[in-house]
Amino acid sequence: MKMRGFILNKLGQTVLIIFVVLVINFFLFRIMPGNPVRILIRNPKISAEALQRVTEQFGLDQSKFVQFGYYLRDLCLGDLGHSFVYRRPVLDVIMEKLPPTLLLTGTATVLSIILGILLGVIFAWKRGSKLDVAGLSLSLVLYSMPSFWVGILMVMLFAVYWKIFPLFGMSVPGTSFASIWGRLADLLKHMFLPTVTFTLILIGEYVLIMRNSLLEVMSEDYMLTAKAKGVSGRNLLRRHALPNAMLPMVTLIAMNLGFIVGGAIQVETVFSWPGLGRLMYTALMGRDYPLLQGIFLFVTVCVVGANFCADLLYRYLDPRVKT
Amino acid sequence: MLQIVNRKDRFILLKKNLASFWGIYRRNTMGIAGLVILVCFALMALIGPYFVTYTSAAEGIEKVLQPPSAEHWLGTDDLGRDVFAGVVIGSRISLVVGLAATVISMVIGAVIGIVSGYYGKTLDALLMRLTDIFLVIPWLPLMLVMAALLGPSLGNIILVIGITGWAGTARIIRSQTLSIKERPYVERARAIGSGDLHIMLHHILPNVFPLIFANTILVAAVAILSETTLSFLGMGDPTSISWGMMLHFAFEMGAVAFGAWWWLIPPGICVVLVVLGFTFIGYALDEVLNPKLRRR
Amino acid sequence: MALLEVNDLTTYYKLKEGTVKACEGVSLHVDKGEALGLVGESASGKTTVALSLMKLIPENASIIGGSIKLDGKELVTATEEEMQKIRWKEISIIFQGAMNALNPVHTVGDQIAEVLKIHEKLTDKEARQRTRDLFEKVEIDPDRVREYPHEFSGGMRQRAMIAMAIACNPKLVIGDEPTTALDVMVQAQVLQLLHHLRQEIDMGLILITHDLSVVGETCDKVAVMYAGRIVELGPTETVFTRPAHPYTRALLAAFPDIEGERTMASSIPGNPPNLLYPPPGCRFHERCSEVIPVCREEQPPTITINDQHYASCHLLSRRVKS
Amino acid sequence: MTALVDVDQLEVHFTARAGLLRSMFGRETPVVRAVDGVSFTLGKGEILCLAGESGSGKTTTGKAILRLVEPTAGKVYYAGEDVRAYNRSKLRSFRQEAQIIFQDPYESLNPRQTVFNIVAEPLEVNNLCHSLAEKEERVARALIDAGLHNPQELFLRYPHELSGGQRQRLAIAGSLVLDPKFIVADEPVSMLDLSIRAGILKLMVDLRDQKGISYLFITHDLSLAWLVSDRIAIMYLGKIVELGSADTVIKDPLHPYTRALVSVIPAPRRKVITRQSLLKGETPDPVNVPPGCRFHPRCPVALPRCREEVPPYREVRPGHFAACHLING
Repeated sequence: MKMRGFILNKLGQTVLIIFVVLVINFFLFRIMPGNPVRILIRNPKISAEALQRVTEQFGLDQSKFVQFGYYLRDLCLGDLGHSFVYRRPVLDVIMEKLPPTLLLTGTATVLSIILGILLGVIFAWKRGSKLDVAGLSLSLVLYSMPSFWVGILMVMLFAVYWKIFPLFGMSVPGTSFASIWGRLADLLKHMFLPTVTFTLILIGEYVLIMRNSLLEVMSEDYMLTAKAKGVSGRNLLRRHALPNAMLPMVTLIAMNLGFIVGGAIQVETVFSWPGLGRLMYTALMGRDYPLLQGIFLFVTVCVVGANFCADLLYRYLDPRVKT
Repeated sequence: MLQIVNRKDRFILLKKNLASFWGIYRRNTMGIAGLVILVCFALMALIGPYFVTYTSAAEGIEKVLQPPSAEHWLGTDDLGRDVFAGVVIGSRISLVVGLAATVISMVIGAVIGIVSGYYGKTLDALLMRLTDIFLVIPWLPLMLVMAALLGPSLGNIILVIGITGWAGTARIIRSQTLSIKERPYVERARAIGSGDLHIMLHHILPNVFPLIFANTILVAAVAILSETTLSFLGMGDPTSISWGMMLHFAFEMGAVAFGAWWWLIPPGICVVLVVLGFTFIGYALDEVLNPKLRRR
Repeated sequence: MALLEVNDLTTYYKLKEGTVKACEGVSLHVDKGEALGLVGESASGKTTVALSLMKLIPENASIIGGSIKLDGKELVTATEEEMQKIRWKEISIIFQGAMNALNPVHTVGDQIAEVLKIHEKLTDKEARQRTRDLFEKVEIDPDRVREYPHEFSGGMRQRAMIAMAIACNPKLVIGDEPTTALDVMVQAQVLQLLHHLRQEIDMGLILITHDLSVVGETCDKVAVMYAGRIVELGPTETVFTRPAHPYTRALLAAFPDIEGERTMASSIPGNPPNLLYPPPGCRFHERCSEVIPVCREEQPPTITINDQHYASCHLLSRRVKS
Repeated sequence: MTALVDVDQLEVHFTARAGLLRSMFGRETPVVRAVDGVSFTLGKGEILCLAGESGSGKTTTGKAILRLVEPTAGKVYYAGEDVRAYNRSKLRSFRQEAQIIFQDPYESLNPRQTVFNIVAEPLEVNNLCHSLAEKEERVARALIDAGLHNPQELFLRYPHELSGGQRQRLAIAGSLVLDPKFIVADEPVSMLDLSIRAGILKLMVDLRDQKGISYLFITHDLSLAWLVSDRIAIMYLGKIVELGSADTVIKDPLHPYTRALVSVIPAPRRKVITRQSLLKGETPDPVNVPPGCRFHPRCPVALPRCREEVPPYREVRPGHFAACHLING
């Protein structure tokens, strides 16, 4: 298949997935056991006026398909509904909380991928050594820890016991800074623990997969050919092993995007990081359904989109699927 | 495997298979370690709850949030309950939820994988798109949304974890089925007149079974982690104590700021150990069942 | 003077179950420009010999004893750095199953050029030109240097492997089942190509195969391997017309010959032994139709039948004595 | 000799995999013409060999006759009945009489079944045995017929505990248990070491002599074809180019392709340098079948008309068929 056909095909699949997500998102919130008004009323904070607005907004007296039509129309207009708790449009709330999340997850993702690949390569290269065994065990332990618990341990150790880093948040509330540098230093200080936690959560699996994939590649016949050709040490790794070993990594990184979102919810909750994850937790606690629905949709579409990009990247990296 | 000559021979065969499996497995240190851990926790979940009491202290404030002592090995929580007792009782819920969810995932995953791989064509395309969707959607938000909508109960938690966790398995089983389907012995089976159901039950299933088994172990690890996370985030059943639920209460009651490490660490360590146990066994099985890895 | 002289080469594999005696007491020599066929059935240790010669044996294997002299230089004791210089420059190998032997993410041309850049220190441009020349030499359209291995047919991949093997004009090329899995016609083409190239650049060749006919077509000498040992070695003509070892005789009899009688070829009863537990005495004795008691206990000596023709069999030593 | 199997203008075309969108937009999908008009008959108790290189369609022909692959066009008659018109139950009884043996004895046996299960499965699937004792007896007899002595000892073994030769015998036993009249043997010995090949071939010929089983023997090795078969059909790119008695096809080939194939028959005592008619290139992809005579691009003696006209497949001498413009009838 030619490249254009492939992109079209993948794009079609992506659009299909997004549509199904829309349907799930719509119906999940509407055909749950009990009638939708009940579900919405279960929110203790809801006022009569809000209830009125909700009923109107969802058009609950009309048929499901009409409701779905309204829903789609509103989505196209960028209207994700109105948050009960914040009393503002959902999209506005999401956009406000997006930058801190991007900052945290972005940094942690990049760090964990780079470090994961590096460590995985080192462990595979020195397989069987003490370093490999120690690294492997540590990766397995990290992989087995609940993400939020890693965060709790970090807070207890570095913020409560040693008091090196602040306990929570993104900045000390109520303080003003003389310069932008002071502000930045404060941000970095607050960011340090959550970022380290997040990186630790993600890194275990990357190390394991990279190591295994490299070991698998190193047992292939073409590696023997390369060795026989006199390709040595670093070149053997860089030119022959890595390009092949990276392929499963790309797949994993794409598959892991959903996991990263899950990690963000946990890390942000533990550290009270004012991002989307924390927002989702508050929405859950406050049973703020429009907000919950909005965040879920937003996050899912982002992940699906990122997967689409990863598919394209994979195709670029593996010549076998090009023709 | 209906055709075995008689019961005695079936027993001989079972013994032979188990013996050859065990012969390889027992040389795997990781696998043995995992097995030991899991057996310990299984015993704890089975008989432990009959030996401990997990109730609020009657005497009042001085029994609350006590660090470990001879009386309370792991200290007490904000209601003066014994944390050790909580850990023991929590093991039962955590393991039951994890395992039940795993069974749901594996049944869905295996059936979809085999049917999709075996029949191919349109059915395969449809099922695989469905699988793609479940693979791509971030599972924690989905679980949270579903749990929030369904309401907090043990059954709902099991259901939610079960129906969000099958996609990876379905993918793996499908690709294995695709490869087995092309093997000449499946063609031979067709050539002697076997029907689809016979082929799936007698030729595909026995050959994907090791993979299903190894995958079950890994999915179980994920399911237990999911239960912990969901409970921690407040989506669990507050009346049934699991490790995640304990951590939820501890976190909500400010155990972190108070420095009540004895309340936060033990449940977490239990989760890590159980998940590690499953992961170890999963890795060991992979090595035992996949001869290509064994060479290393 | 011999180009390659192998004496008493012994390579064992260590497995959890025990030691696999894959290659034991193997001695052979190849002169400059000579072709030696190494014939044996599956698991007879022939690939182990090939990998030992290149010192590319897997980590769980080791050369226990013997010597490998290439142009008078001892390889068994050579360091890895020395081997890296010798490999491909002086001795190269064509692996079986070229699909897996070529790296799927690099173009075929790049993989050949890489050899030239490492050993001949050519620049990119020079290497690219030489690669095109090599493609022409092995009869592939030079414009296909930019294609990936999966775009090549089986026969072309094998040709590309040959081009890679002769890139540095080595003194000795080892072909490990280079034509297995190819169609007969393509197999014949590849063998003919190898034959011509050998004459053109005067290289020694060790052709490893399970197929006697391949050897008959291309080799001056043939060594027959059974269960890790060489049982017979001699000029191809002589071995095929007057085989001395019962195993060689049985193998030749198993081959249908369209120029002979149309009678069913004969088979050898039993199966080759498991090299974890090789039988005592002569390793062939369990399947031999002419077995005598001593075969079960003593390892047969290597008998010189005449100049250049050797075989290891108790029956022969009897005949020599009487 | 009456015909047991009669194949008439058999065609099997595969469409290359097409994506959902691709088929929606109605783009043309490439067609692989694996078998493209093959006709022959197989007599009772005859061994007919289909020989050719990979991609010639010989295996697909064998499978299409048993309807393991659905033919696209053409007819297959078995004992005078149209196989393609069989309904489910007729197909079932046909498959009891017509069996297939595969190339790779490592892959054609389910690794999780015991020897007993493998041989008993055909009986089980077709509900042929009602008592255990009878089943055991029939399994044992099939194993003995296939040259595996003391069968009871093998019952509870797995295929991986047997040697290559034993496995192929086991596969044969799995066919014999149904008392077949016709066996498609798809390269039955090509994965086996030379030293055990002859034993399997001898077994197959003996079974023909004793039980009158007819074989369609598929191989790429002409010397084997010559050894075991009564007649040989040479296939190239989905068509039979020559068919005749084993001796005439090998000793006096008519078609240039057959001649080239015969000249490269492996023989230990032949030298490669003596070969005159080594063909250039490889068999093209069956997606792009050349027009005219499909062999013309590689043919050393091709005429201009070979590029345009498809040569007729005709009886050149009694019982000897060929399709080539250069042969004068």
